[in-house]
Amino acid sequence: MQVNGEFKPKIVAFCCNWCSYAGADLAGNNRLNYPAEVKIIRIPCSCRLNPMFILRAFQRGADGVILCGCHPGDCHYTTGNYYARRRMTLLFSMLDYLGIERERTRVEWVSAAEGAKFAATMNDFVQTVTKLGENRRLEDLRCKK
Amino acid sequence: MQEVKQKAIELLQSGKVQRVLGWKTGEFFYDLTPAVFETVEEIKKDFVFSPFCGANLSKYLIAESRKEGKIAAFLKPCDSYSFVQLLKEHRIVRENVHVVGVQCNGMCDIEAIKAQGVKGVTAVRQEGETLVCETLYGEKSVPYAAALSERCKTCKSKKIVLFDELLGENGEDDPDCGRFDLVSKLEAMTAEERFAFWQQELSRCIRCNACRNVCPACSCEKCVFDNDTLGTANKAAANSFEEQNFHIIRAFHVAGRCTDCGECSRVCPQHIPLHLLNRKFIKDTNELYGEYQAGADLETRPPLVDFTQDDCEPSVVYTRGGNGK
Amino acid sequence: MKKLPITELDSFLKSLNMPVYLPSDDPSGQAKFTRWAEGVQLTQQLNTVRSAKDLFFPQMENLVDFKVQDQKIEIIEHRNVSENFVIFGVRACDAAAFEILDRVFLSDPVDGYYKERRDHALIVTMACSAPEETCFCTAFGIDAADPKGDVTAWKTEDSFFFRANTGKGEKLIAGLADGDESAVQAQQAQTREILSKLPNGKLDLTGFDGAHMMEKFNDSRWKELSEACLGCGTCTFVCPTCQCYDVREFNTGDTIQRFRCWDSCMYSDFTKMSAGQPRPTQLERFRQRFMHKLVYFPDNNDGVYGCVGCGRCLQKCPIHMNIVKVAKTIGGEGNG
Amino acid sequence: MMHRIGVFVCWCGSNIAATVDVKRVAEELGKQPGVVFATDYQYMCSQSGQELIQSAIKEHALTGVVICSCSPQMHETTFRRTVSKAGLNPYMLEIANIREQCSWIHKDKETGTEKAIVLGRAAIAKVQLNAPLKAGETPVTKRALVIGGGIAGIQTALDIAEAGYPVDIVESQPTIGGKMAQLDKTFPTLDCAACILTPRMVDANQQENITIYAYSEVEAVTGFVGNFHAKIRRKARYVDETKCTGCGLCTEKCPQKNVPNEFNLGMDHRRAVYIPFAQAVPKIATIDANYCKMLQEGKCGVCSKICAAGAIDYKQQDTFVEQDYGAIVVATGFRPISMEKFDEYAYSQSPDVVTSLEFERLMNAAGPTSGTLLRPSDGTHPKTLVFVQCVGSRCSDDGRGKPYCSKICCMYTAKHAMLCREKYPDTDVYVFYIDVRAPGKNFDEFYRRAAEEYGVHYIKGQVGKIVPEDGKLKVQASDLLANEQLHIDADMVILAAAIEPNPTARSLATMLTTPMDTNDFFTEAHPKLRPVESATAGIFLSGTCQGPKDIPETVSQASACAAKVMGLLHKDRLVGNPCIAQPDELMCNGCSSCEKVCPYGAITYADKEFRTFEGMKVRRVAQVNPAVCQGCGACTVACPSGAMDLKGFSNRQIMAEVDAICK
Amino acid sequence: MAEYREPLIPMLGVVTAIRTDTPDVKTFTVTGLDGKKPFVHIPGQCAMLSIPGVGEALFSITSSPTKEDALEFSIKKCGCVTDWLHAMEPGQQITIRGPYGSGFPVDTDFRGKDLVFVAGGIGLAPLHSVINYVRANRANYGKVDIVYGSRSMQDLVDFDEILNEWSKEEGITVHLTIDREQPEWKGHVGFVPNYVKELGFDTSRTVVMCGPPIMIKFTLAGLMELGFDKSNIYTTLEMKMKCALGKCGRCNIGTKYICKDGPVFRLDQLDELPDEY
Repeated sequence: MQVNGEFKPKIVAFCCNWCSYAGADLAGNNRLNYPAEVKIIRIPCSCRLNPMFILRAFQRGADGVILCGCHPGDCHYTTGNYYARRRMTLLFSMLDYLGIERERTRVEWVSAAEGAKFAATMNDFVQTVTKLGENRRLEDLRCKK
Repeated sequence: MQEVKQKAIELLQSGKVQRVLGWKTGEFFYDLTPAVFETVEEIKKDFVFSPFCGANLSKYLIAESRKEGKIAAFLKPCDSYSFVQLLKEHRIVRENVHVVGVQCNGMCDIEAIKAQGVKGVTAVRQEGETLVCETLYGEKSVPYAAALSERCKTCKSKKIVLFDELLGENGEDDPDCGRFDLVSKLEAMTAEERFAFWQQELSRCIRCNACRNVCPACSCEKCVFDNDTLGTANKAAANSFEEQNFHIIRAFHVAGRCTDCGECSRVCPQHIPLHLLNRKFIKDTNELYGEYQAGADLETRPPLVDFTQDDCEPSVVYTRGGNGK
Repeated sequence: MKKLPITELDSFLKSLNMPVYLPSDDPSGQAKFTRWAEGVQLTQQLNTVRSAKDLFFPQMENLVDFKVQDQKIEIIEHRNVSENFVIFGVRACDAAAFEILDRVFLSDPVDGYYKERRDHALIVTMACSAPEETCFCTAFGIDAADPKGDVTAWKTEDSFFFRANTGKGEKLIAGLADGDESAVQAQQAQTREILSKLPNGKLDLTGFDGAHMMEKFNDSRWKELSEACLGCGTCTFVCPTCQCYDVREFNTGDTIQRFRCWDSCMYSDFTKMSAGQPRPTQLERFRQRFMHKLVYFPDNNDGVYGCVGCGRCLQKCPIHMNIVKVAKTIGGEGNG
Repeated sequence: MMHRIGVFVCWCGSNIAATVDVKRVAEELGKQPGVVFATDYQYMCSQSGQELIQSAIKEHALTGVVICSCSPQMHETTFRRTVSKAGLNPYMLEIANIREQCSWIHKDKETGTEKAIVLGRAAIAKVQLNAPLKAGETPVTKRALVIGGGIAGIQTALDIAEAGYPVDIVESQPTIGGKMAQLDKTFPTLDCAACILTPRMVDANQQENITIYAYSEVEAVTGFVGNFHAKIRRKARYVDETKCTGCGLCTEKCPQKNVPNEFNLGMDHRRAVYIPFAQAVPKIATIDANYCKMLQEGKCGVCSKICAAGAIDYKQQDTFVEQDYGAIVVATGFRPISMEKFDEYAYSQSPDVVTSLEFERLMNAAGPTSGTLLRPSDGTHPKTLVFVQCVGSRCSDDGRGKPYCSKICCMYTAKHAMLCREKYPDTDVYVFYIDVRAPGKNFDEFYRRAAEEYGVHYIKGQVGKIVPEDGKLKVQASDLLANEQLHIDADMVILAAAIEPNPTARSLATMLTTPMDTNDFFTEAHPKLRPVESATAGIFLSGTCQGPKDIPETVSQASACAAKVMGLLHKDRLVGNPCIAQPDELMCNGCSSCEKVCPYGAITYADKEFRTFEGMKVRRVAQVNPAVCQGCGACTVACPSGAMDLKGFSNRQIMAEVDAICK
Repeated sequence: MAEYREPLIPMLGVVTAIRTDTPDVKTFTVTGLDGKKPFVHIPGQCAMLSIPGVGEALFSITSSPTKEDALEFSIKKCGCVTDWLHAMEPGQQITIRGPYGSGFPVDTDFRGKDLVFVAGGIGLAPLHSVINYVRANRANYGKVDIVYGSRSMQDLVDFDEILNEWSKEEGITVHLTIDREQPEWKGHVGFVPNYVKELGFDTSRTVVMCGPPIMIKFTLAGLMELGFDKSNIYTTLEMKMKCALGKCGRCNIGTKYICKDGPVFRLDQLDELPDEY
């Protein structure tokens, strides 16, 4: 999205309820700033993230999608993030294979105690995606007005 | 080849099976159709096993094995992998199927023959390593190797992984078949080149669903792309996004389940090399999580429903494969 | 008859000053109708993978948009008006298919989207010189050596020959030099010779008519014919005469786009309702497709079959089941 | 179908209203499809705020509610109750987090407002697809498992047991008692640790509701709140517990004398068969298989010969106990960090540099020196003692220490210094500190007594280097207040080593699916409001496994933890989480992918007959046990056909949120 | 001829009133945005209604052509579009296009005939239009018998109108039945097919049927037993439709398209068509 001639990416952040969503809350508690372009969707666990949701986000105009979950080994459901890790690794690799910028997708493990890491991650991700510019390779023009 | 037909007759005659799943003659020599035979007469008249029996018969057994009586199925190495994978997913009733393994020397493809400049082919005969084609424009010869279908040029295995009886010798895996060469080649390109390549390929998709409907792994009761209530239905490839979306998600859904039988690419009317998507997943899982061949056995956990605590992180994608952004 | 050296095709097409679509090989080596521009070469292949119907009946087109706000609905019509364009190099079978499509879309109530494009199109057909074994246009009385269209073209070693069939066509080639017909006649003779040898060229369709509807419908052999059918839409989508469509909606987040897209009677959800399914198995769906082409359509359309013998389904069906096999199994005695 | 949605935008005083234009948010969201009422209010969570919501539900016949407020982690439960009281299903509520995710992080009001609107829109889109959900119920096993038998575990177990519920304590060491048993005196009262701890240990042993599994480890835990199942490994002691009388004869006669005594931190030796200390509970001998000649070489058998009870059993194997529990308490405690990386303090070079816990043993009557303070190197009486505070604590730089304050060091150092000066008035005692932190009851007085009455030299400053030289420890330090370099020739140096969680806690956390912080302390469900519960329902935290604590704090937390456990065990049935997986049988392929990724074994398969347009068909379909499913959603993605969906986080709901956010 | 309208592009209508008939049937009154009736139809014809974003579906027009101010649709809740319709409030705009289908031969074959209407459940909807048309042109038709049944008393559509208007009209006899006994029900109990047989109408009469397939099947069997000729029996059919223009290709039964040639068929016509509906 262009705002006053400046590119503002749309970022969807899927956060697991137990660690990363709480981590985002902690970032808020500590007033750690990160760009408003990041919008969080709460999911119970990183393993709830269906690749279809990621593609849907890109279709609907997202420029970057990030998944945050508990650190491997710390999943509230024991093993969810292990599955998420494999799924996302393969999906990202496939997107890359299709020539879609690999930097538009990311997975980051953020615990409930890592408010600062959450903010830093989001700052960095927004910066990365801003540099890439608008998502052109996985876009649906019908959704862009 | 007569041996196969003879076996079919024998099985039916002995009462061991009530039906036989095989291939039926067509108008020409190459347009064979999978068919269920119920009588010896039908077999004698129409049953055929030839280098044009490319169609993978395993998927038919989902429905056929649920019918009354036992069915004999002639499975080539490729088909046998699909068969085992379907068994693993509880889609086939094993007791109702008598599997006859048939060896395969690589299946031919009429389009490969035509790509050699041979037109109007009406009949063919094999003379050693050569196929002699009768055409509307006279006789033409094509080397057998050139007539091979694309997937058979990089055959991963001539092993029939499961059978009740075997015709001929069983074969072996070929780890050096080079089936990932094209994937590697693509990986080595820049992202721009890859994007251009796939745009070019996928833009031809007409969403006829042939790839999906032929795929033994795509045997869902209802496909997500047909599912209006789920909100994921997607009928026509309206634009490049929907082309990408369909093929990415389809490949993802069969990841770890795809046996690499190559039917998707065989049936694509637009010649989109769809197997290169599936092979990418296979190559990735092999490299990242250890060698895994879907359909090779009934026990091993497929990579996507498995994990180890020290799996690589998704960020591995940022650093591996491809040389540029 | 007009004549144009092959080397001058580009300058001729350029001189037409309107969009021209012609079969050209894409990077994968398959022919498809492509908008001509400098460098776009006419294919050497017999025909395109997808038929020419796309140009009048695209796989997907937006019909109308809606904006919904509370209880109010706004209808946004945004249909583009077509400009005149030329379809160059249409084979006889595909040209014949246009007439079949016309019977559907131009009959009352007229489909404006189709008509708009049809009215603005100028069709230059191209006679065949090297039919494939899958061709059986002759079974439908189509002469591949002398196709219809506004202009008929023949391509020889070094030249194109053009003959105008309509006033529109006349204008199109008015600027070209006259040529000698003998080369064309020679080619036609040669082509007809091959056509007469087509393996399915004499497909006997007697008995495929309204009068035999119930007999054909209830034939027990539909089961074996349809048994292996995958229920995909390949035959439908490559067919030049298939025209079933679906009307669906897409929510862009801003507007609701109502679009039309190709559909296939082979699909399991084609007639599925929440309350019932009149064609529950692939047998009924498979039968519908062929009954429609061979019985229902001719019965409603002065005996014109819904098939032009282009042979695409023979080439493309993943399991090699096709209208020829159906006609031979269910149909006339003359099929041997 | 459209819901009638009410939107309630909370100001949270100025917390939200300062950087988000709440009026505009309410106004904009009021225009969204389906929204029939939108308003803003100062505190939605207040009594009157909740009443506002309830009356709007009734007045506008709302079927869905969106509250734009603080994080759902904060008040989702509150508001669910609110709407429920107004007759709405509690799951017809969605919260847009416009405080933590918006007003608190965006300083620009326009930015904050725009984002708040988008977040509200996503919540509206989601609630539009919400369906009323009803939670299932499961019974509660009225038995608790306490992992760790230190003072925290003992106290928790005693409190629960006294309330009438059976409790099992699992302790990895041969005796309960934990770190407190190794302490000499306790601050700020200077009473003897053993004198106050051992009666509690005996109580635990005698309480009929308590079963102590000492020398045991938790092997595996499955299940969920109210319905855990644990497998406990009882390590072989090679001594029959039922026969051993604890007479201790074997521990005197065993010929293997050179086993480092871990109770005295390796500063003296014990036998291969041993009882850790006199007051051990259970008082049963244990054979250390690593040192026992009989077990190692098959030669000896002395203990067996002299044991009158015939309790020695060299063939004993590990055994397993399996038990169901309703609640699990983690009380795994702490240990001092290793001093190996702190070369500058010469811990590895000189035996006269000791940690505070070692010092504790050196002062203790049951310790290696029987309570006389002697230099470990030469057994002489030390004259000059230097205490170094914060060794490894508050250490953020180099990864060898811990970033946090270990909390107890200031006080025990004051205790040590004081005891030292009291017992040996001839000593010079120096304490080097960064700050003295003494905020507890009577703590500051205690520290001041040490400095003022006992003449302990408190020096604000850091010890830079300690060099052993000529039987002395050359201490180089800086006095920050006097701004000068000090050189002290010390006889002993005592390091206040930072404490860290028990290293076995990490694997336990994985087993229990309980989150830990980066330091491996267990994370409490809420830092302020739920300090003794872990984020995993039914798992409670007692003592230092949650963070550094002194004894009084540990005991009070242990009792609080017991109260929470009792509250849980008191219930007969638990209302579950209704946001669980649900398969659409009509779409299910029965392929077993979902079952493979379910961490709880909640998915089974059944052959069912279905009426289809093609006639009756038998298919294998997945079934979810609602009592066992915890709602992670792993199965929903493993399912290729999308037959498996998650209630409350359905595919359509999440996609609707995606659509709304990207719009 | 009227101005050309793209047949697939609907016009806007507004739902001016919604009446709840039974727990799952509501009747919607639809006008154009100008407040007038959107178009003129003949009884038995249908219209495509849609809510953009939800879907489009074909409904038979319940009101009689003689109703001048608006069209009415009685719609049973049974899917996406109908769920939405049932949830909406008056004032809602919808899109409408039509009329589609051939309708009943009210001004030809039915003229001068003694008529029997047989309906079950929501099947009364298309017949409602005919019945009121017949009532409005009473002189053109002979005796009228209406046999109408439903699961329960509460599921009888248009109950008020049946009781207060139809029953009271001369020359019209209404026979109501419900499937199972109900304490407050004084009328006939039993299934429609049996009731029709019991009533034993004269075989010279013209029968118009609409209802669930099972009712049609057994009523037809009963009528055959009574000696009726199939050329005197009419019914309407339902199939999935997308265009309603005879082009999209799904609603054909053999050579006939329900949307163009139907939905009204005479049973002897259906006999000549494949059994695929």
